[in-house]
Amino acid sequence: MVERNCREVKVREIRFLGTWDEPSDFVELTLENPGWESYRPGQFAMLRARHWGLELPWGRPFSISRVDAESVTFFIQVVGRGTSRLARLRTGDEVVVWGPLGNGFSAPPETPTLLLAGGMGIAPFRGYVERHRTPESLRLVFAHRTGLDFYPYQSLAQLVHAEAIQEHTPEDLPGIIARLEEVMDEYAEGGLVLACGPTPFLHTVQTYALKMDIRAEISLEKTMACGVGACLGCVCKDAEGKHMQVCARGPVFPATGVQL
Amino acid sequence: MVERNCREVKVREIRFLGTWDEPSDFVELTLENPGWESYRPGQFAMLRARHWGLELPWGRPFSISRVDAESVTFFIQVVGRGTSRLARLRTGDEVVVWGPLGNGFSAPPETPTLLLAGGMGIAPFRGYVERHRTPESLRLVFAHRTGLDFYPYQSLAQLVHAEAIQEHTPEDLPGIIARLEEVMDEYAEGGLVLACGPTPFLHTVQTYALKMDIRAEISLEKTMACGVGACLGCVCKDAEGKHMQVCARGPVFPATGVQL
Amino acid sequence: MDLRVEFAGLVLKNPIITASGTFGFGLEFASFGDLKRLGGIVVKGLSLTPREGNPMPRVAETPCGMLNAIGIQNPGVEAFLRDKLPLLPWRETAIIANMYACSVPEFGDLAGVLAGEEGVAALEVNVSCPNVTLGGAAFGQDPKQIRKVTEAVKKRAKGKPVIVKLSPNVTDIASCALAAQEGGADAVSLINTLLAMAVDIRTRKPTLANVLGGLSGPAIKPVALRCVHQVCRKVSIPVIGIGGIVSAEDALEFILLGAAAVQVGTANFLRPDQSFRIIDDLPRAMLKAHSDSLDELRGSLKLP
Amino acid sequence: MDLRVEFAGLVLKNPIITASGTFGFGLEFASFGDLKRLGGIVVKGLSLTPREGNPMPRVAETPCGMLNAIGIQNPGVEAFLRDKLPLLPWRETAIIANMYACSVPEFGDLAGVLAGEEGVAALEVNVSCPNVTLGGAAFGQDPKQIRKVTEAVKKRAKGKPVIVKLSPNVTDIASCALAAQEGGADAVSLINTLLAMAVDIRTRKPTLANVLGGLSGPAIKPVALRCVHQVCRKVSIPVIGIGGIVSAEDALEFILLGAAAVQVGTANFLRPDQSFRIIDDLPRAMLKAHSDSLDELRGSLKLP
Ligand SMILES: Cc1cc2nc3c(=O)[nH]c(=O)nc-3n(C[C@H](O)[C@H](O)[C@H](O)COP(=O)(O)OP(=O)(O)OC[C@H]3O[C@@H](n4cnc5c(N)ncnc54)[C@H](O)[C@@H]3O)c2cc1C
Ligand SMILES: Cc1cc2nc3c(=O)[nH]c(=O)nc-3n(C[C@H](O)[C@H](O)[C@H](O)COP(=O)(O)OP(=O)(O)OC[C@H]3O[C@@H](n4cnc5c(N)ncnc54)[C@H](O)[C@@H]3O)c2cc1C
Ligand SMILES: Cc1cc2nc3c(=O)[nH]c(=O)nc-3n(C[C@H](O)[C@H](O)[C@H](O)COP(=O)(O)O)c2cc1C
Ligand SMILES: Cc1cc2nc3c(=O)[nH]c(=O)nc-3n(C[C@H](O)[C@H](O)[C@H](O)COP(=O)(O)O)c2cc1C
Ligand code: FES
Ligand code: FES
Repeated sequence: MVERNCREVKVREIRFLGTWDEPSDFVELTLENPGWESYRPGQFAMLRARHWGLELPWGRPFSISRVDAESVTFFIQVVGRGTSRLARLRTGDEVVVWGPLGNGFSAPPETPTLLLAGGMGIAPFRGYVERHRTPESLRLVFAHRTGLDFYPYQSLAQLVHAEAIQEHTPEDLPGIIARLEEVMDEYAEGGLVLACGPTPFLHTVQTYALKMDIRAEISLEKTMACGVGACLGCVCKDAEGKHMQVCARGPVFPATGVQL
Repeated sequence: MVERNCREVKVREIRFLGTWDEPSDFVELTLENPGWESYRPGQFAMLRARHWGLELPWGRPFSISRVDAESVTFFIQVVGRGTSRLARLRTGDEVVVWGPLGNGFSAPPETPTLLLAGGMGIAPFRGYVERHRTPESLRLVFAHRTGLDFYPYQSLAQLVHAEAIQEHTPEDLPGIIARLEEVMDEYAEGGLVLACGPTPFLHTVQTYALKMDIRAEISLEKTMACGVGACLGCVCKDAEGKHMQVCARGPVFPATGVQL
Repeated sequence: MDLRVEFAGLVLKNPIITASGTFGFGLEFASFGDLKRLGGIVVKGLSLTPREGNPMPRVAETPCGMLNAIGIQNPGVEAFLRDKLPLLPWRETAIIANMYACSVPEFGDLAGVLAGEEGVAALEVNVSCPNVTLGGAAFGQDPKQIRKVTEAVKKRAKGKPVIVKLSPNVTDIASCALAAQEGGADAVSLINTLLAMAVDIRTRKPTLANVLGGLSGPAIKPVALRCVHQVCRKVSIPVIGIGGIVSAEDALEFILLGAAAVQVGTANFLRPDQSFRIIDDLPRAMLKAHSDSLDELRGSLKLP
Repeated sequence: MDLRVEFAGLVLKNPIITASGTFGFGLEFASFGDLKRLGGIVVKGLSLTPREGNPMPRVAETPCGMLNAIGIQNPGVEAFLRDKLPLLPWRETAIIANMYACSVPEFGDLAGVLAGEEGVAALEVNVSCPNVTLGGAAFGQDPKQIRKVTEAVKKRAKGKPVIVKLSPNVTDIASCALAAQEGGADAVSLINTLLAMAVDIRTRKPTLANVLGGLSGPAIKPVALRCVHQVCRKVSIPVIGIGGIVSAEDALEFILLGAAAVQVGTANFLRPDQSFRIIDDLPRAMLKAHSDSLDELRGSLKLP
């Protein structure tokens, strides 16, 4: 794994996703590469705008969506104070980034691998698919609420077999869960399921994986202060009920090794 | 006097002054007129960018430089946290403005009136000259440190008899003071001297005005929290040594009525 | 939505009261909002005789907060009653007199002067000003003194509600609140400012001429919430929450803890119409908490 | 510029020490800066036996600050000595063990375990953690208890410097410092966090599972400066300043008040290289204060 670092880098591009005229709440943020030679998809980075000042003492964690020689890309949904400040960035503004952090997803070649994404949980899978040695063994199922245009879905659908299911109303949920389980069944033998998304989504995946004994990894989200394992603010419980830092020991955990 | 108000208005234009390539520390900020029908030059307004958040709980006071039907203009020198945030504004950004505040300068028509400006203290005189009923009775002497281009000087020099003196080194000071006093002498009889600038500059003007019994008004600067006379954080002493709020009872005081 | 609140004999249009020292005598803000819309106005601290206050500088901005050491500059209670009170909409909005004194008898006398005034809805006793004596432990840091002052004020208050304003600069604020209750207070308000200081490395001097000052603003809201929580669990009289409130959401946080009403201080400097904006915003914020009733919200915090 | 500081038997490269609980065991930050460059590292609070700490959520962001109620999760002192200390550059940088215990004998035992370790430069006694017991007055809120704990630790410390870390949640912090001095402390460090709380109006629950937590960060710097000022005027032992330091200028403010050194806590979350940046920046900040000597700067505050 590369040496992680903390750097001030410039915004190369910031783009609001979607087709509406109104600025949406979904942003694609491309930064200068802070000197990362490689990373493992599923890893994340902490971001803060250089001009945030002190009101928000913490950076914010985001999945690294892709990395190339010049740049690194994040997809950010505006939900609060930090994300709305990030959404006001403009090309040339400076951002403090530290990463790559955490462990990332397994990527065994040749293994039938199902990528389950909920909402912005799709972000890390872009780089995952791009970097996978046998992308033909991958398949994506994407559950989402707002329009597909707000997510980096189409670009992924060009690379792997992909299917999107929209949740229009809460009544759609049972159907979505049924569909997820149906597809997961296909990976019960010798396959791998990777999931990233909101906690209820992960819960569905974990419960079914444990029940059917399917090998699965889930990527957790917690509020993070340091991102590097120091503050002990982001812990979850392992199978024995012991606290472990999501930022340092995760964010990706085997479904069998973590309590949601 | 017009009813003062507090409004969110948009930035119409923001322009860094000067001729260099580097962005300077001097900004001309033009905002939508927040519904001010008239104002008295020498009055000020409190500004804060809508997106400042809570780190800086106070607005910042700036002299109103000019007002027309559509817009109001301020000249801002970047000296600290608030001014550097204001300098990062861009067209269309929102600014919270309350004003016009304070009392303003006397503007008796036909009276020979000397305007003494030190540095950014020139800002209020732009509107003063424009609105004066007999601008031919006005004359400006401008003491400054950085280049003339950083101040709204040339536009003023086109309207009134104007003279600029630059302080290159501290050794220039005695000469500048001598020149100020020399010009002030011409206003001893029936004239009026108005001064705006840093405190040592005001002190020079006040001392000489009192000594020579010249009618003079000086505009004070204090750190301000509320700008409306409520917090009692900006007080100075009147001739009897009683505390009075600079924001509400000033910022312009007769030279005889205030202790610097 | 009905925002009215009643407690300690007061009936307020809404629970938003402006805090002492941050809203002048109210009139300074009349052009930024209709004073009649406020739940109440606590005026600048009043003393028996006029006070010039502390030397300058008296205020300093700090991260998400500010320091002040005004030293209760005020024209004296008589001038207030003569020059300010008649101009205030006291029939529509509760005008609360904030009382500052340096001895128990002086507090009693001040109460005596104010108690006879129809336009004064209640008395708020400031036992906590940390500004005035350098490093000085104030009345407000000793429950026994708090009780004595409360008794003295209550005796002369002619039935007007007496609110005792508590200092957070103590090991145990709940005991202070209890002392006020035992002294006969009709309500307590908290918190006053945190004793604090700032330093200018360029001049090597304290930023405030008074050296020490009081910290207020959003920075202290978490401390204020803790204090209000501790006090609400200890006393049976109404509690007014103060400290770092800048939004309707902030106000509701205190009400969830059990506060009858709140005071808005430093937020009045964010922009002069902020207290009015908080009132406008209150119904929307209540819906966030899934309620349309302040009574239902009050004290409904779910503890583990 | 010479940034070395010596006090209480410690010799530090510079006065910048990372604060307990905010820098893990140091190793977490090794890829962001050279740990050998730090004046010192105070490790996460250690207890005799491993602790799982408090339930989640444990942290909350507040305006210019944060709350934490970690509950001293730690692998226990033995695991620290076995697994972490050998990996730290303890010959070059002072590694200070932060000790957490719930009784006087336990503190003594903990000191006994740590005192024999060459790699431990000093012991910091945390008598002030307000997180662990809901609403609980801790050791650190009673001078008598502080003295007892200090004596117990000092007795077992085998000559290692003992630093007592003080809580600001008291009426009179200077008396607490004096009690530590009388108990034999070689230095005091202050402040620990302010007892505080946050509330989520949507869920109507306290944001922290523990209800109460400790407030830290820039928001509390003015309170920390006041406490350090009060303590420096009262005790003769060295004082380590803590609270809201995010820049070299902030560090100098504490040194002007008389602090021998400072600790940087929450700022390590602003960005993980912040403590290293503060060290880099110190010479420039000293020039702002017109000095090139920390000794000259220390305690040179001009009081009116
Ligand atoms: C490892 C990791 C990877 C992540 N990757 C991404 C990503 O690629 N893209 C992305 O958009 N987000 C991602 N997130 C979530 C993102 O970090 C949060 O949405 C963000 O920190 C919120 O910051 P804020 O300041 O805007 O919200 P705050 O102002 O701090 O909170 C505002 C509101 O949002 C809620 N909130 C806080 N965190 C979340 C959350 N995680 N989801 C929904 N609501 C939340 C809060 O409870 C609060 O009500 C990731 C999180 C983790 C831990
Ligand atoms: C009535 C009035 C009218 C004013 N008109 C103008 C104007 O037209 N144009 C303009 O540029 N400024 C004007 N000022 C000054 C302006 O308000 C301050 O420069 C500004 O508030 C500084 O804010 P800041 O956040 O950038 O500085 P802060 O971060 O608050 O302070 C940074 C540093 O600047 C210093 N500082 C603070 N105030 C001043 C000051 N007044 N002058 C120099 N240094 C200061 C502080 O001591 C500190 O060291 C006026 C002030 C008053 C009271
Ligand atoms: C400039 C200023 C002046 C104050 N004057 C008084 C006062 O005269 N009497 C008083 O009881 N409290 C006074 N206070 C304290 C406030 O009323 C309030 O208790 C405190 O500021 C905390 O609330 P906040 O964080 O909303 O400002 C003053 C506060 C400030 C900022
Ligand atoms: C997440 C976190 C954990 C902490 N853990 C400890 C601890 O274990 N022992 C201790 O003495 N102080 C602990 N503290 C307090 C800090 O060491 C420091 O005293 C306090 O945060 C104030 O400094 P700051 O404002 O620079 O953060 C902790 C603080 C934080 C934010
Ligand atoms: S965010 Fe600090 S330990 Fe995970
Ligand atoms: S700035 Fe508040 S009284 Fe002048």
